Amino acid sequence: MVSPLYIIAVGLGAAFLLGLLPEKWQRAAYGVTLLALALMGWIAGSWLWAFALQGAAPVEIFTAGTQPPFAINFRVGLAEASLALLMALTGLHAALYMRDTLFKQGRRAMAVLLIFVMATCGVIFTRDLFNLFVFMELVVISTGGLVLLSADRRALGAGLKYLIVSQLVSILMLVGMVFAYHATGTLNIDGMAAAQVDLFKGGALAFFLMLMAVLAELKPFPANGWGLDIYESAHPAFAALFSAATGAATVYAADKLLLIGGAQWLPLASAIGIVTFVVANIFALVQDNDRRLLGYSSIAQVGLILTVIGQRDLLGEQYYFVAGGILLAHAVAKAGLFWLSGLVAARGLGDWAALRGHPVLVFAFVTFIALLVGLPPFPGFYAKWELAHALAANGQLWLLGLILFGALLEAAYLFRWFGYVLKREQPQTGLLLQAIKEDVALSAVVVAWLLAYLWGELSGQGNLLQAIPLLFALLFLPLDWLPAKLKNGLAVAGLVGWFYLHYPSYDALQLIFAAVMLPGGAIILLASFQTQQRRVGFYPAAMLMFAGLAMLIEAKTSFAFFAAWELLTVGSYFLILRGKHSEPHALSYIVFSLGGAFLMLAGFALAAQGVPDFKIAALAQVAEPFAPWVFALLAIGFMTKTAAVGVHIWLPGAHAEAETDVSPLVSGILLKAGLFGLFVLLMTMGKQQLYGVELTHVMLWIGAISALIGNLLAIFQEDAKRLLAYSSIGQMGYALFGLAMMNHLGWLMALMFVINHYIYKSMLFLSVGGVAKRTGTRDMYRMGGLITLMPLSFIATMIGIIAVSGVPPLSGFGGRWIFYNAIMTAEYRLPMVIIFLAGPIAFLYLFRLIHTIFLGQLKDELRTVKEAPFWIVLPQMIFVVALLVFALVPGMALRHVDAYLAPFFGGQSGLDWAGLTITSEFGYWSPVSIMLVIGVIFATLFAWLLFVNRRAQPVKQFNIVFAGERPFRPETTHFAWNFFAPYRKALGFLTQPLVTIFWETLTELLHSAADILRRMYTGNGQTYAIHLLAFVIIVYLLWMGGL
Amino acid sequence: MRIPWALLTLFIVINYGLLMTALVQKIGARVGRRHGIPIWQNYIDMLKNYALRTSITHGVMFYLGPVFRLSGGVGLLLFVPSIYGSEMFANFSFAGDLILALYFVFFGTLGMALGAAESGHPYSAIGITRGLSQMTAAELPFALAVFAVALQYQTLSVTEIVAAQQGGVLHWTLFTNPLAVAAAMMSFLGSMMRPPFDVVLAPQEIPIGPPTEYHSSFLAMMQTNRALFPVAKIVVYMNLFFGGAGSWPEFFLKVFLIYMVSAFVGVVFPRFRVEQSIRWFLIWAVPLGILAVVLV
Amino acid sequence: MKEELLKRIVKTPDGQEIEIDPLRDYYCEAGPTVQPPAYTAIIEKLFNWARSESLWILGFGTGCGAIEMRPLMTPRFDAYRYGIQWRPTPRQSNLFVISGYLSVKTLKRVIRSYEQMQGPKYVVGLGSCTINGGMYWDSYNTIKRLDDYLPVDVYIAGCMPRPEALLAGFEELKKIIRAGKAEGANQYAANFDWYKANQKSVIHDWDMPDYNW
Amino acid sequence: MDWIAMATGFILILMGLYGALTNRNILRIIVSFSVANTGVNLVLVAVGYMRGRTAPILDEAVPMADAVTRIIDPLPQALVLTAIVIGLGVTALMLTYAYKLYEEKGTLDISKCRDLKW
Amino acid sequence: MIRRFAVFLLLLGLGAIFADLLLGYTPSEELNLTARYYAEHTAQDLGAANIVTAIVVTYRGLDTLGEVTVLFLTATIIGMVLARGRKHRALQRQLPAAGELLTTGSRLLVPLILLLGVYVFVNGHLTPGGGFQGGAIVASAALLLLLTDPLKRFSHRLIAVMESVSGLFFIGLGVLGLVYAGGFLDSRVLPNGAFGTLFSAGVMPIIYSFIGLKVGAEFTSMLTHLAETEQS
Repeated sequence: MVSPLYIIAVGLGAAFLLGLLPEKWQRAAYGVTLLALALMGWIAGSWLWAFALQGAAPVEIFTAGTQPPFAINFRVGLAEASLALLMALTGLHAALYMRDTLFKQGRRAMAVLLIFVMATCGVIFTRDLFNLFVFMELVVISTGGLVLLSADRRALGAGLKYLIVSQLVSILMLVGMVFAYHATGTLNIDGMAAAQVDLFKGGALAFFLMLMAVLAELKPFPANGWGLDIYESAHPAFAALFSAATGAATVYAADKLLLIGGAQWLPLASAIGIVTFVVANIFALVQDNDRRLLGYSSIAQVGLILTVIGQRDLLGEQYYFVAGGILLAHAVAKAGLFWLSGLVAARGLGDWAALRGHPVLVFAFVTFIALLVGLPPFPGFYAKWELAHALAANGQLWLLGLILFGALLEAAYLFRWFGYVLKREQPQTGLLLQAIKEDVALSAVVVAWLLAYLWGELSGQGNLLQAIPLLFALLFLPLDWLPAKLKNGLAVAGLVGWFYLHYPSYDALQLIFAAVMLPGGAIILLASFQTQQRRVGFYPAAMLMFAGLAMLIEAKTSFAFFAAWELLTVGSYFLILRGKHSEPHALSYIVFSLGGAFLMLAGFALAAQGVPDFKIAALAQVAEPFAPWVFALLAIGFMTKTAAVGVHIWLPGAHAEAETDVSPLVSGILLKAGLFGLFVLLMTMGKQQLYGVELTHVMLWIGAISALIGNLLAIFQEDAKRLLAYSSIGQMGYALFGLAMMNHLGWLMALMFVINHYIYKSMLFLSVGGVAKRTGTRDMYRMGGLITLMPLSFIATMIGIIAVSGVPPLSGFGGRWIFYNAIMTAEYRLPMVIIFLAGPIAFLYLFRLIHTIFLGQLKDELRTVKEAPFWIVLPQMIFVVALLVFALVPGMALRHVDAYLAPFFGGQSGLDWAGLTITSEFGYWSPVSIMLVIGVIFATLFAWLLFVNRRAQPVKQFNIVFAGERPFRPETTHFAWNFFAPYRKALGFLTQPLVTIFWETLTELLHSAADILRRMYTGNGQTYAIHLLAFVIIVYLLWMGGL
Repeated sequence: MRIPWALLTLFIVINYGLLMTALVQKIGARVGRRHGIPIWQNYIDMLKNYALRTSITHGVMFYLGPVFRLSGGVGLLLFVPSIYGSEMFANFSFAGDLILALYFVFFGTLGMALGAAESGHPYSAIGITRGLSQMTAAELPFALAVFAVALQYQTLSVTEIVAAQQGGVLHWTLFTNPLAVAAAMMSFLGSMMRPPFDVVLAPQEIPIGPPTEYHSSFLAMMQTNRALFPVAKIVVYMNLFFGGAGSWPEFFLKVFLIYMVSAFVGVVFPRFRVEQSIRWFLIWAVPLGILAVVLV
Repeated sequence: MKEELLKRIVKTPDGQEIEIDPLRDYYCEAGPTVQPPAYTAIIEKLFNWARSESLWILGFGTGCGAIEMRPLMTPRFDAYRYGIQWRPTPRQSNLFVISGYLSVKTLKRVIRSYEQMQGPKYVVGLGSCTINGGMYWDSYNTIKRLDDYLPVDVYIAGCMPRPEALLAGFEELKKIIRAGKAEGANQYAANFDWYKANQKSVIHDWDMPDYNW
Repeated sequence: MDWIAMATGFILILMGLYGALTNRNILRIIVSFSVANTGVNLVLVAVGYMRGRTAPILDEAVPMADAVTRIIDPLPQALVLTAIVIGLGVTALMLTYAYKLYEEKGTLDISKCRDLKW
Repeated sequence: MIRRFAVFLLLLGLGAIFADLLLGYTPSEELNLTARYYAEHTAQDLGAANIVTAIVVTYRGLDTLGEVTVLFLTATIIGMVLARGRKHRALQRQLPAAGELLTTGSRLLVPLILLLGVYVFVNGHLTPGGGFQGGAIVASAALLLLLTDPLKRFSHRLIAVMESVSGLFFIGLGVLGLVYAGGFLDSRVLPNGAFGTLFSAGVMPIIYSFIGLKVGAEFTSMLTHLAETEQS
């Protein structure tokens, strides 16, 4: 093993050597630079290899042949080695990336870069306080040099601001250090840590000053304006270095310093970290300059890591796993994003739409964002999981809440940005593609996935990258060049195959959900055979969602469950985002979904109380003070997915704007994931009381109001798919209501809704989607009279609406029947009034759907439309058959579930399935007889009428009586727009968008607060210095005053 | 063997319905000091409509409208036992219980709406929006009342509900649960398409609304339903709230009396606009229903 | 021809341009046909009786005579007892009472409404104006002889005829129907070209199909 | 008397910072920071000072054996050396920046250098 | 005004912190652990009479390396930055010639100054002074020359070679310590020699000499670069 001192020696030596080279030998100088960086990387790498794989113990490196504390010493361990490797690699990449700039600036710039990397390594290795200071100053000065490499002239100002601030920092540092030395008699970090007691006898202030100095380098709020300016104006490669390398090194310095301070200073670090994390993320919401946004994000991430450092004692052994996960994820992602920013010509966020033409770059962008947000399978995900668990287990709930809040904000602006990339108009400026830059950025992608694998291996929870569904989904990435039909076939086969292989191991409940989600998904995917192009990006996203669903059903532990949940959320987000105008809706979807997911994370963490491998089943054993909170958190999380009222506003847009075959996927299938979660939750935790309020009772109300509001809003929609989307809210409200009744039949009804809603909503979405595809609009009032042109779609819709409305003899009635039987034993009656009101309202929107699309007046421009494409009609016909079969023999699926549910409610079966009649305690129902009776009556009457009118004259659309006049034009004759005007007059007040107003106000508040507060960053370097000073004084007053 | 009996029930009820509606109309005329229509006028009108030589059709759903409508009426009648304690006139009540009846009411409404909409006539569509809007509010108190009654008797079987009301007038739900009955009767007014809730059929504004394009045998079939459906619906009310009927004479009497309630109200009150009637149901009828449910 | 009835080109959602001919695309082009009576005489007799006892009048007051129809609904005359009632839509009516003079403008609406009634259908001309123009015999915009434009079954003379006269007229009509002689619809179908030519000779802006189903 | 040096150092720091934070001219700011740096160095040295002792150079005056009792703490002196040099480096760098900024903008007013903000 | 007041208030706070430090400060009566070690062991172990030098060059040699690097870095950046725009500046200011006294004086003094500088850094391990001081003195000679003739050109190439070579030697000696002695920058690559003589204390004087050269070169480099800006 080569001593890490050689990293320093090589870096410096090469820098000095560069001075010897003649000015003309640019290539040689560049070669030396690269070689030196590679050598540094190799040394660090070899140490990492030794520590990680051979389990070597950390090594102390002495200088001057003298023991510390009398001479400076280095320490190299796993953390040091990996960070040093990170420094060297980012440095190397920066050198590669900046090749042109370096050639232009000459060997001096290369020397500065080398010294920068060397100095960051020094910061990491050294165990001597003053030496740390020296290396940090080296970092500062070389930063001052490297900032100037930017083509942006404004970098000059940014560098000066940085220098001003760093002057202040070094003053604090030196004063603090010398007094600390005075108190302890040593400059060695470990020595000082050992002499902690001495230090704090008289030297607490000294330590405080040092800590402030190091923390100031971490750009804490509000003393961070200078950092942003550097991020914004520096060369992207340097910004990457500044974010990844400087950030990581300084974080490690802070970590070392806190070692001296000991446990009592950790809360301060956490407090500063979390404030920075949240505030920087809020500020980032209003940024429209990409690099500045990345700057805010960097500051936020470093704040988060600082928070984690502050929780070092809590995390115990997991500390390096968590902090390292977040740190490396941040470093790689941020470096990658900055590198990408160098490829984008213009600086607005929307200008990144230029990436769209290059799927590989888009993939890189997605990877980085996922890495930053901490989505599975990236390290941040595992880290977030462990962190949340540690915090929850130790009662740090406020901190956990703030972390999750900040993370949500971060996800919001990052995903908003991603939406811009995919959806905004491609700018004129385009891309500045350069092979080497691209390669550098893509190498970060590789590293990201390697890290993902590594963290998966390190986590005790199982590696997500070894989960077959996920791998199957990822397989579609390299296969994306294949034609869509082939990929679709593969996807369908995969879904059916997985189900076929696994269904024997499912219990009845899992089986129902799995059947709806996997083969059910395959049926919907049949509609995708209709696309002709390659459909880049569709299959990875769709299969990611299905992978999440497949894993969700099989999840045994809370980790597996949560990971699957996030996977399906992300997959479906990408799917939804594919819609033409879905950008804002997809954003609101992902924000709400992640918000819900974070609540779930908090819930699981609270439930686990530190147990590493928490089984879902163990939710039942969660004890009293936590149980109701766990229940509430998880329930809200799941209800976000089912779009219960209050958190429903994402659904209409997301489902309506999605593509034709995506809407049924996300509506028919994805919503069921939320129901599955609720099932699992209620089966394990049962009834919970919070402050004396029965939580299931609250859910009952939420379900009822969702049903009412969903239905009510649906009747006022002009957009057919929005109508269906609102209807889903209502339907999910019913299901939620059934679940919350906490009785056998209620649950059975919810399950019935799972199946029914899947069938008819998928069918309706496909049918409406097919119509929208042919007519080129989703506004119902622009359609009309399509029945003869699209008869199959009409049949599907008609069967669908009869089923949805719950009119016998179709299967919707079964749901209503079970519902009535269920409420007979329910404890609460008032919410039922609302459900009763909601029921008939469904007729209104359903009638409107079929009337305004298929009946009424045919429009001129639609006279020649054809039936929807075969592949879109085929699944509809399958659903029609399925609906009829399910209507005739509902017992086929439900009796098993009934038996499965029995043990939860005292053992006996809820319904009697014997014979053709289904009997409950209160009533009975014989689907076959009903179907038969109605069928016979119907057929008889129909035949009779046909016979009587055998000579009837078929007439056309304007052959209607019109008070002696004739209609003007079809569009004035089709009564469709504002169809339920009287209803709006009577009950329109209930459709006040209170929830939307609430969330919009909240968003607006956050944005305006950010917009006003960020004006404190006036751009004046002096002001920034004052901020820093104020920061120190305020912390002094708050902290030392209280200490 | 149920089928012939069911057909017999159907036959009796259709004839009774035709005569009774004519009779009620005649009573109304007499109140206005008119002579009124002949008692058999409904038969003649139906026959005339079947006798028309020409007819037009707007498409297949145009046929299905009346079919749905009448199927709804016939189905509703046949899924509910007509005569309590009679094996012959229990119809097909084995197929389902009260809930079936409750939801089957909508079958005809929905189908009719579909058929009328096929004609492409804006007046039909306007009539339907009015009808459906009003229905959502009108059905709510009825649903609440039904729920209250089901809770009261702890069963959803119509037969058992009737059975529970036997043994004297005071055992009727009318007296044991007056709130539910009051709510249900208000709902009944709304569902009978009589004033003040008949803006759906405004004859001159939107020439009788949904069926504006219907004529000849289509209209005849709907006339049949117009005779049948109120009776079928009243049978449900009678069974739930008024002790059912043990014999045909009792059946005839009770149906007539219940029907007269809506006729009586109808001749006294002027018309409501749709939003007015919705508010009326929500303000007056629904609270009664809620009280009924809560107090059971 | 009104602008909305002219042919026009529209663009379909998939970008094709198609021609719309409103008269052909929106309206049924078939003409009326003569409808034979029922196969057997006895059934036809029964039907005719039912038709005569169920006269549904289209509620369309064309001229000042409309005022004389309202009293028929009142207790004093109570036409309902004769099976007579008013329907708001031509589809459901089988009796068209032309109540007084017809301006050319109204005639157009009358023809349309008449053609939208289902046969067998009857026309009663009310008042002198429908017979020969009455006091408007030289008017520039009323028609003189209703019979030239629609097959009239019964005329009720007078200016105005009183409600009693109307009742008498309806009774007369019933007799004609029962006798099987009220075949105005078939007559109209059989002489459709003649009627149409007459109608078009006075109605110059004929902006509707030849036969309004 | 020991504290006079240290107090002077602190006062220099505060003076320097006041100058640096209130003057708009970049050159004045740089000079102010130099003042503050001097103060820091003074504080550093003052901490190492011990009354009645001499410089840490072993010669005739301070024999090796007596060193422990005769010399002052040598470490702060070593640190000061480094600190001075680093301060010098930063000052030089800032001067360069000032020069470039002046070249760029034609002014040395720091409040004019605000094209990056928010 | 508000700004001044705010700054004043904040500095008042900082002053409070400083006052706290000052009041809490009790001068030590004895050398602390580290200092005691230096006092006791420097002479025997390293053979350096000037303990500060021993600390600077050996015990905390890494700091010094960093320090040298700071200078190198600063000089490099200044070179880099100022070289950037130089091409535009063709215009040369006409300066009055330096006075006779200054010219003659500088000719007389420069060799002496250089000699003094070399003396200071060569004897750094024995007497107060050392590489930094010596280097600064050397650079002052360059400053004097610049004052005399502001348009004077020093050979950038020479300076660059000097700073690089001395830097490389510094590192090389450090690495030698790693290979042949107790660790990086261990001065005992060469024998300690007789205490108090010029050739003693291992490689310490050599290192310090290189430092001196390097510092001199860096300062000169910075001075010339900054001086050249003057000509625009």
